[in-house]
Amino acid sequence: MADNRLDTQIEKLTQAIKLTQKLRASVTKVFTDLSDGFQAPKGDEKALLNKLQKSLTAVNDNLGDLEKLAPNIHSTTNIPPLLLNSVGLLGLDPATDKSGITTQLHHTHKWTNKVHKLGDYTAQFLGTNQLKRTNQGPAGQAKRLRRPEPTIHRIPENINIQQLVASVDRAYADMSVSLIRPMGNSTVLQITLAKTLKAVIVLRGLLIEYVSIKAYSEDFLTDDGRPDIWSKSKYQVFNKVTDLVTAGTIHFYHPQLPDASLKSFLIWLNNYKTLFSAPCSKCGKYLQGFLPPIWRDTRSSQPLHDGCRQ
Amino acid sequence: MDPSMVQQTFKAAPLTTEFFLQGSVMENSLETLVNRLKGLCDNADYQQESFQDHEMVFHIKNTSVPTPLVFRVRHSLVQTECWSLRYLGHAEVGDKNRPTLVRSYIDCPTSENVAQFIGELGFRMDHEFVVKGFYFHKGRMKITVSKFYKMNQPGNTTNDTIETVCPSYLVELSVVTSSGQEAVGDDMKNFAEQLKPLVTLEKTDHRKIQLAQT
Amino acid sequence: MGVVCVFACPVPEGKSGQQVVDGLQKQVEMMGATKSGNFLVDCETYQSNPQNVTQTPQQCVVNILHNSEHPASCFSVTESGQILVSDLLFEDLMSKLTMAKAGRESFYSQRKGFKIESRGQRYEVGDFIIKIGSVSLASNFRGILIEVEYCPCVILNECWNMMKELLQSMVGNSAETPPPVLKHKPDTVYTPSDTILQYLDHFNNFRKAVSAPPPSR
Amino acid sequence: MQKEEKQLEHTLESLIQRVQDIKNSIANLLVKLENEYNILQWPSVLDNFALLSGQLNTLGKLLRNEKVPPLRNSILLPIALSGDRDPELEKVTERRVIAFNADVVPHYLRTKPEPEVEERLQPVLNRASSLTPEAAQKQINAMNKMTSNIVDIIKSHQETMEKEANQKSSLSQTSSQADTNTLLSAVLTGKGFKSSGMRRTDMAQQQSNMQAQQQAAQQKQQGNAHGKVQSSIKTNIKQGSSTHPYQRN
Repeated sequence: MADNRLDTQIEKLTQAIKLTQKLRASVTKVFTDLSDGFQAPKGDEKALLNKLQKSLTAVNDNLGDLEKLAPNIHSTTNIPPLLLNSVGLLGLDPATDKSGITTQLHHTHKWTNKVHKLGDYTAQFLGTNQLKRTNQGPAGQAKRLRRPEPTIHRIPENINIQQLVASVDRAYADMSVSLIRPMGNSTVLQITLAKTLKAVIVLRGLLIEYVSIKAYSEDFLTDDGRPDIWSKSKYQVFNKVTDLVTAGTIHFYHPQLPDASLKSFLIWLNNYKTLFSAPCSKCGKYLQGFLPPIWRDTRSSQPLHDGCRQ
Repeated sequence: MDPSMVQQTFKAAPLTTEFFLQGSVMENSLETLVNRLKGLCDNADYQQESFQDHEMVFHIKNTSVPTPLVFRVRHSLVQTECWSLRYLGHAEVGDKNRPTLVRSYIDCPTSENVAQFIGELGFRMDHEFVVKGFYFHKGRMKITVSKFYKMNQPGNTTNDTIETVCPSYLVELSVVTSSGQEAVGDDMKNFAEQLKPLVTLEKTDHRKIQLAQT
Repeated sequence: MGVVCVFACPVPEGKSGQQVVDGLQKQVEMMGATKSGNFLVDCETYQSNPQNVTQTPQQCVVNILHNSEHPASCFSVTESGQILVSDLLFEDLMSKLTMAKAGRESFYSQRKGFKIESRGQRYEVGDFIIKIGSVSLASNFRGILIEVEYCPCVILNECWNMMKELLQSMVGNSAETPPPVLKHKPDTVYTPSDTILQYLDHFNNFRKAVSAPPPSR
Repeated sequence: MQKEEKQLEHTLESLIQRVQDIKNSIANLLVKLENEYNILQWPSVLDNFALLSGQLNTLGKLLRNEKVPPLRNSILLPIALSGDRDPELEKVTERRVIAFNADVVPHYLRTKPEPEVEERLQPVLNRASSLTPEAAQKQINAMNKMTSNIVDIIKSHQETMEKEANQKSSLSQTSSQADTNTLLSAVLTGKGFKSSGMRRTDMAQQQSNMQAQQQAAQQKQQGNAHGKVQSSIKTNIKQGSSTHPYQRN
């Protein structure tokens, strides 16, 4: 419908342009004839006048044609903006300088360029680093592919998770780790660290999926005594620690050595037994914003306030 | 809620009056009684609730009057963290129209050091025993069917050192409420009627028993 | 329920107790604490009538305390420090002991003019609870007690240094060492009874201060 | 003639009376079913049906009575049909029939069942007539046999139930006042709980053993003869209460 209208419109416009050109041509002819003079034999004024009259009537006809067509052509300003997209509005704005659109467009353009550039850098870095959750062995190592790579979701036969947990449990006297399998295959580690905190770790295979940390005085039960690992701790400090430890799980992630990653995470978690008793290694104080040093450095295990990390 | 308000409400209506009826059932009819109670009481669809308690009776004596003041320490042998200190007043028989016995009754849950504590207050243990049985409730009525055991070694509540005092089971029907709520007596009377002739729950005059036994 | 430390706040010469309390409240509010109601810890004392209790020739004293943090509980403490946590009904049992009956004198009686209480505003900030209470003995002002509780922790020694940082900003050097009542159990799990023992210790000190020299004002 | 007319009138009157009775009881039942269906007891419904069947019986008796002239011989003729409201008829029929017109007359003066009823009745009659008397007799016999079997089963159940009930009533001794007193005195004064010395404990144990034996023997007796139970329990209680003489202060 709109297209149809547009087509007829365009047709009329081109016709009008053609007529205008014709008119211009005939007018030009009149003027050139008049200025150049008529190369006609003398005394033949009558013939000259006839010629001029002919040209003028041609001009007159052309003008009449154009005027006949003119009312059929709508003014461009009346064409709905839809037909010209929003760009159409740009041209119609009488005060382009006031709207500041040009500067905004310029900014946008620069910004998009920047994003592209940064995206390139990221792609390069990601291409070289192994931070991928699923391990795709390099194509060249066809020999090793025959033996299935230990993936983090599927526990390989040579790693016994029970033994792993038991060894951690034995190694640290003040950390009791117990393993429960509430729904068959999924694994939940329940950890009590000294008399400081209690933690629940949900594993899929050997991959740490979820960590929740609560106070020693709290438990992972609902009011009516059913297990509930999803609820938050009552205390600010343990909610922050939960967030930080969840971040820690990603730091310790290692696709080739899933057991080592779990073990080193647990060893790191053991540092939290001094949550309340150790001062910040940077500012030397105990409290910052009514919270103890709630971060343990992943390398040095030094206690730090959340605000002293950077 | 304002803490002082909580204290107020806890103090406002102390449930310290017990309306009760007593009777006994012989061992061979216990099963019939338990089945009937299961049918009559509210907790029918659950496993019947049983209990095993160790009760220590403490006396505090006075030079002027020989009758001692008696406090009872009860301790569950199943849930070992449950201790309570109880005071039972003298049972009033009242006139004939009153359907039940009435006594003042204070049952106060406490921490586990209650025995040592009242020892320091001047109480001395008079005797102790073990009681095992079943517990039912219907509305606010409580029915206990309990067997009493004598302890042959002081402080030892294991099964091989205790022996029964009487082959029958004591049946008690009671409601603990604030004083002056005599209406519960009629409910209890009606309930007791339904247990007849298996068990006769009645107002037994405690003074007569005490006189007869001492 | 966490670790609680109670300290007395000195009232300097030339200042009224109310002024000091106002100053402390302002200070706590500056720290960002929000008001969360009132609190009350009260203590009544009973003593035995030795001639009436045949088993104990010497006099026994029982203090009965309530803490608004545990509104349904009643704490009873003997002189040896034996503390009984019980339902509020324990008061009814106590009234059986104080009741004279049928020619018998009562086993225990209440000490007159010995009712002491700490009452005031309760604040919360982070995981801390701060209570500023003014102590009154038989409705006379006797001093100020500040209670700080760190809820997430249950071992005194672990969080003592943190609490010290907070406490010293309010009561100064009197919070150099943990409260003396808690010295014997620095590594065990903290219980509400320990709070009561601290209050009782402070209450006894206030009472002694009254009976010995004239009260400082 | 006069006499016969009188008799007919009398009969009609009593017939109307009986039918009125039946109508009333049906109305009662319907009201009950409609208004009290949620609290209605089955026995009371049965009572209503019994009443109805009794009334139907008396109606039948009345019709069979010798004094009643054969009504079959009388003829009922609609004399006049009219489309107008007839207040008298309206009153008599309790507003059920307003006018005696051509619409209602065929229904009310009908002497045969409705065509649908006839249709359904016909196959049954056909089947009945097609059955040979021997086959019918066979079926009747089988039916009788089954019924008598069921009656036997019900009767034997009734007997066992009655027996049990009798047994229960004979086991009336389920509690004893003496035991109640022993238990209460133990709870109230601690009698029986205070042990005093090894020797006495031994004695008590022996006695309790004896008691247990007696208990067992007594239970055996109970199994055999119910009549003796009462006496044996009594003796047992006497012994039971006399086993602790040393504990009296």
